[in-house]
Amino acid sequence: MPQTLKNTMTFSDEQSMLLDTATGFFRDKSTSADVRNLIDSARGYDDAVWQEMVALGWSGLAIPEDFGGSGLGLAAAVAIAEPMGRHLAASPFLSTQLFVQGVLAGGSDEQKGQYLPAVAEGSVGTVALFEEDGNWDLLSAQAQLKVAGDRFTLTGVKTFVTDAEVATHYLVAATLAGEPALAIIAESELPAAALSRETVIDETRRSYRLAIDAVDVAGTSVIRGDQARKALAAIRDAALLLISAESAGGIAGVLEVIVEYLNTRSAFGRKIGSYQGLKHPTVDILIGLERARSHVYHAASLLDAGEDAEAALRMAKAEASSSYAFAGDRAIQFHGGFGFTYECDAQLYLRRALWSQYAFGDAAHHRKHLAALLLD
Amino acid sequence: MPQTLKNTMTFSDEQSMLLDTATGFFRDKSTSADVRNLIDSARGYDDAVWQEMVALGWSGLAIPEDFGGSGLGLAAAVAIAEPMGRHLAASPFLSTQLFVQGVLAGGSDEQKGQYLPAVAEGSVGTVALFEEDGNWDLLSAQAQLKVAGDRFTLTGVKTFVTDAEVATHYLVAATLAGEPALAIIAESELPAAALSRETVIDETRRSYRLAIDAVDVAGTSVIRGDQARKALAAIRDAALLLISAESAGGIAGVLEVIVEYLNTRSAFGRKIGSYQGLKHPTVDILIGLERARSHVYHAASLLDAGEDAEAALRMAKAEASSSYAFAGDRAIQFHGGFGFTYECDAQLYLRRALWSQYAFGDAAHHRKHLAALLLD
Amino acid sequence: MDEFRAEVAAWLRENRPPEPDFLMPESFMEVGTDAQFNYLRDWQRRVFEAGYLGMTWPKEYGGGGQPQVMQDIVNIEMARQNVPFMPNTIGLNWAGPLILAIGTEAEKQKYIRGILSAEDIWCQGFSEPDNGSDLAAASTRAVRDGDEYVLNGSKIWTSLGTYAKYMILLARTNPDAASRYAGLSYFLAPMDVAGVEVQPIRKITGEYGFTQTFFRDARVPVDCLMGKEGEGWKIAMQTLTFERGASGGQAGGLSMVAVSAADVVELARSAMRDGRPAIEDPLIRDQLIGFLVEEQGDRLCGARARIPALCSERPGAIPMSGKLRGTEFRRRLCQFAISLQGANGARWVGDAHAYADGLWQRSYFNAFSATIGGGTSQVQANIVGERVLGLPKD
Amino acid sequence: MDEFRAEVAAWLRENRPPEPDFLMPESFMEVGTDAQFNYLRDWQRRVFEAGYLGMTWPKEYGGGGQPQVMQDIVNIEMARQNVPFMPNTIGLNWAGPLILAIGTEAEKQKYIRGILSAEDIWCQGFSEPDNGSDLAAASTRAVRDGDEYVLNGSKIWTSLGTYAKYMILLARTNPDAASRYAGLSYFLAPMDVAGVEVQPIRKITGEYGFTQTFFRDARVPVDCLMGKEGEGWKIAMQTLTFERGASGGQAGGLSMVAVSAADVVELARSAMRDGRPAIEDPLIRDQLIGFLVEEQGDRLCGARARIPALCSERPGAIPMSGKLRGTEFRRRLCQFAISLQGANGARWVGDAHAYADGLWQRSYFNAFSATIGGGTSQVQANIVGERVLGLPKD
Repeated sequence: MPQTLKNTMTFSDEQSMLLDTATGFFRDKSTSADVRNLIDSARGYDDAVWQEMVALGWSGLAIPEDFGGSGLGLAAAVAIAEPMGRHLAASPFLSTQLFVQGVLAGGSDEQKGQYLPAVAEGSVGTVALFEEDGNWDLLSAQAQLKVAGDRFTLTGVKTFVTDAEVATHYLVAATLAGEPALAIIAESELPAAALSRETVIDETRRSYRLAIDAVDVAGTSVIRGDQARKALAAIRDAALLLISAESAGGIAGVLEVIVEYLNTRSAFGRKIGSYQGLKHPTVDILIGLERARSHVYHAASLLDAGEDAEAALRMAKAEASSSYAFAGDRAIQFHGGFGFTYECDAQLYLRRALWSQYAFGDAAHHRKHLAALLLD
Repeated sequence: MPQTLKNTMTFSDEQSMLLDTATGFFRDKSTSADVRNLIDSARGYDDAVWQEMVALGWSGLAIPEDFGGSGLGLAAAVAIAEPMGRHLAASPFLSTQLFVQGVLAGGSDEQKGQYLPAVAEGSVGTVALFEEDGNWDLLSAQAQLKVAGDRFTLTGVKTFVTDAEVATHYLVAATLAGEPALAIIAESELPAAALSRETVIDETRRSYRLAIDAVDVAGTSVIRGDQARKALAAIRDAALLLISAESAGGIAGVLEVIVEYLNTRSAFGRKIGSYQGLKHPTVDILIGLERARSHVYHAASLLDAGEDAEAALRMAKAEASSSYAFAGDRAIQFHGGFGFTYECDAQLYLRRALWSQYAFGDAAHHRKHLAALLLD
Repeated sequence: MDEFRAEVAAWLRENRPPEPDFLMPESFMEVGTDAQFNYLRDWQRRVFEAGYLGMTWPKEYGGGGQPQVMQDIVNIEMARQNVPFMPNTIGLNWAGPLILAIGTEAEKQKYIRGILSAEDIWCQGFSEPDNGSDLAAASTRAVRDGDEYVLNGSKIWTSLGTYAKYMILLARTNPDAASRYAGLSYFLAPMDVAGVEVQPIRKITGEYGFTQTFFRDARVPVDCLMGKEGEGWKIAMQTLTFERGASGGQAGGLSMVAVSAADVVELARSAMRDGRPAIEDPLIRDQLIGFLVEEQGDRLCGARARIPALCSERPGAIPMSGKLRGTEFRRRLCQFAISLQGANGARWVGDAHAYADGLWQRSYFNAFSATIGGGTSQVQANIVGERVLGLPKD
Repeated sequence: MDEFRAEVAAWLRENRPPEPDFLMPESFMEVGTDAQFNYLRDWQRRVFEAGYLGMTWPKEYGGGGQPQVMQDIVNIEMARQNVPFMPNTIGLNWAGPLILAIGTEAEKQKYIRGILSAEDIWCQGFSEPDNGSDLAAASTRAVRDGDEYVLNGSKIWTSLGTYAKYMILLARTNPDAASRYAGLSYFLAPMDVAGVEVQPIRKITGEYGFTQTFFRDARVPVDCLMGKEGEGWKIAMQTLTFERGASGGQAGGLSMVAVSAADVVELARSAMRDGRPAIEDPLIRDQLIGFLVEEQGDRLCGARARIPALCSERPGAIPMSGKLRGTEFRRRLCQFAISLQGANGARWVGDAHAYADGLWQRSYFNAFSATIGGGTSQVQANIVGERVLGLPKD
């Protein structure tokens, strides 16, 4: 029932410092020129920057201290993701966080001990969830895990596997005896040519198709039953949170680009920002930004407090996705002719907005789930 | 399939002359002061004006010459309804046209001969279709016609019966042995207190509730089976056409009111119409008007040609309803403080827009039916 | 805190006034009859006497001297129990905070308690018939004559004009000032002097609520001047900040009938469309959730606004956009609520078979008073664009 | 008529060029490679030679001298069979109609046939880098020097700049004229003279198509001047009327890849959302119908515009709003088409598993060229508001 929606909003001094640090970090390390240079690189990100992030402890932010992390929790990762989105920064941070959350929520202690310390030290992990039908439901994998003695074989085609080329481990969603399951696959276990690069709308992303046929999986590398469901839910939660945070940052970034142009460019003898036809929709973008950020930090606060955050996360994703897509679209238009050129940064944001919208469910998808949660 | 949508558009010189005449007629006879005076009257319209309309042959416009009309057909009625809507004119024209179309499509030759000549001479007819649940489906009446020898009895509660107080005959939708049927009831057959006035959002309308219990109906006054289905379809078609035409006229009327104000009122040292925040949505209203009029005259052209017009009519209603509601809403806002007063004509249009939207199905309702027609 | 909440909840349950036999106004702007006014004034007095109003205001003037969180708890509980609102909105939210912020000790002593108890009703005199949202164009004159100012001119959209004892008034003391802003002054003007005439205005709903106030050689004492001559614009802008959702200062209590998306969800359960409860329609569900997400976003903006580290880039963004967001949301929500009702959407207040007595239709119409009054949404968007985003002026 | 339609349909079926092995541009504004250009130019020549282009234009210059209805039939049939568009859009739709309307006999003899046959490609030089939609601010100079004008400056958003033989050019002949409008002149300028340099511009899609044209002491003969010196603005406005949908004059043929709501309906049948064909989703269905109603409304506006009695109040309303309606519709339609694809909406042209090879994504991006070029939608809305509704200028 809608009445039970809370308005929890907590933000610790520690998180505040992290946000300040990360904001400065990405402003410096991810200029528009950096972003454009990386588009043409194979890896898509600057490894030196990534190593600095690792050195700052950000890759292990959400990993408990027992497993080599700093135990700040997933909410703290928002303070990294938001400025990353604002400055269109590329790194395997998000992919890795999703891997971490999956292992943390569903993995055994052995599995956690095996994979998480390496991640805290900079290894890249990723998740392979989606398939060709573009379905966002994480429990409907067609990929099959089959029992073969005390081992398993994994067969299937996964898509939108981000940063797969640089990952050392993959959490692959599959179906095992009709039930959801996850296999943890090491890079070394993949046959040659299992990965092929996909062409996606956001040129700052690296996305891969993973096609495997009867790859051998050790029993100790499988997560199944309720543990698999928990892991998938945790991955979804983390994805919704961090993509929404990135999107909120993206709205702030594109808003800055728009405002700068509206204050610079003149037409018909006046600065174009003085025309209400541009000014008022720009205010709508600001309002979308404020609402999106509020949803994001609220959802993070609930997760921090260990409370049920499903509705809050879906709301955050719905608001952030649609507001970002609107902002990106208007950014092109409001830049006029320049906005139509590859040279204008507006397109970088629009591309990322569309990527973010179609990752892990668009606004309409989440509203449908919210209707079931809140109206029935 | 959408490919089969036609773009037929015919408009005869006769229709063109009718439109000119009616435009001048209602401009003169239905000023803002007239409209406001009639709001406070019981009948809601000026009988002298109605008698002039009758004298001009407009009430019998769609009645074949054999039955005392001029046989111009329903499409010609659009040329009356559009300027009526523009000038917020009140008259039992619409109610009567729906009665006529029902009798024409479903009635026997005897019934036509009995009722239509009187209408052509000025008698008012109306239709009693809707019930308390607000369902727009004309085939789902809960009112019951029951056989009683070679006669029938009619029991039920109908609502939104327009102009009921002045009507001499009512076409009442009911269910007879599980099938749709219509009873033609004369004013004299109604028990006292069967009619009670409803308070509706459009103060220029007169709407009534009709509650009857076992009223006696002659077998010759019943339309049943396929004839009833045809009559109900014809009533729906006529209602969609004429309400859409009225709405298109209403958009034109309210647009004129808006443009006049935007060209007169100043704020912050400039005419308010110079601000894009008001200018651009006013252009959207114009575009809505152009699209709505085009849909209306196309649907009329199809009906004139005897072609299937269901999709065209539903499109016309969907477009006209939503564009009129938008125009009425913006009219209040754009008049600022004055717009919030009863004295400003904007409210007259907004009220009528809402009445029109919720009469015979709003835009979403018709889109749902169009989806079944065009997508399946 | 939980204990206090429970105490408040119990008090409200026991003391809420009985349902009136007249149509309740939706906000102080809709109070149009004596019965409505007396009912609401009595209610405000009881809430004040129970200690639930002006809880953060200084004790010496009648306030509670307590932290904001206590008032928040009261406000939330009032909204939850949907009790009547406080009619003295201008006093509680504008005049009171302003007097506490910049008034003299004498002014605080004179006005604050009467504001809280509803003994002294306040109204607002900013807009004029010819100037709409352009407040700086005010042409009502105030000419000093000995110990008095002589007022001439007219103000419009005066809510509670018939009942008010005082008006916060923006008038021109110097028509020859260097700028049109510099010639304005601000008055706490008594309404019960000769030469003040109040004329009711009929609204689009058909009801009354606003008035037009005429000043014809009305004389008010010089100590009604707030601040100095020529400071009127600055003080008026400060006053509007209270309205525009800036936090702090306001005395609490509801100021209008709360209309929430949850209410529309409930309507959707009972209202029928196409023969089925509206809530079963996938399109309606999608729109309902859209409204819930938007409303929750605005609510969370309120929570975030209290955490400076999360508002550091543009501290004005949330408070300055509050009116625009809130009033446009309400207008659209009410408009949508009508659409749930199928053919019955065409009914109006007074029809025996209208859903919720036609109140959604009335609420939609009344919603324009807030999208227009106190600066239209178009002017609000300019303000946010220019002051928060730094875009050039029109 | 039906016979003619059948004849056209048969000719198109037999003569349509084979599917190219490169990505087809969406309009003349997207032609970025030689392969694309040659393919389209060949196609235009064949259509012209078959007698299906410029059918209403006078026979003596290469046209068909036939009634508009014949050309309409051809256009409709071309759209129905989805054959490639005519690349010489500026010539067919702007320069050609203009020359026929106000050109000299010599100009008609010289230019019209080459426009139709695509022998002479035309481009447009109105916009400048610093002026965007504000064409009257043009600062490219044309200084008369004997029998020549010397051109200096730069034009931007020149489609087909690399291939064009002529440019319709707006340049300033008198910087000291009484108004900025009065100082402009209009040229039919050759592109193959010294001092004209063309530089490709990369678009948001990553492809090329537009160019920037630089004039550095480029000399053109004085008989390139159209009309008189100082008439440039008037002639440019007349040229834009052709673009803005005013009927009459244009040579026919498609000028871009048709994207219709029906195509999106087909996409909705195959694209999957949440594990089901998108067309089964009630929200998608509602939106699809919304687009169909809007598209059909615009189509019917075209039909109504031909009946003067139904356009008497504001004859300009339909033609003047055509660009605004059509280009914004296309942008929103393409944006919506992406949303049908679920997670696959994030793919791009070149991905092996993208729906329709990612063309909807590209079409969405390319749609901005039309909502921006030739006057942004915001400027278009001003034009409609001011010229059709008579609202005051900004």
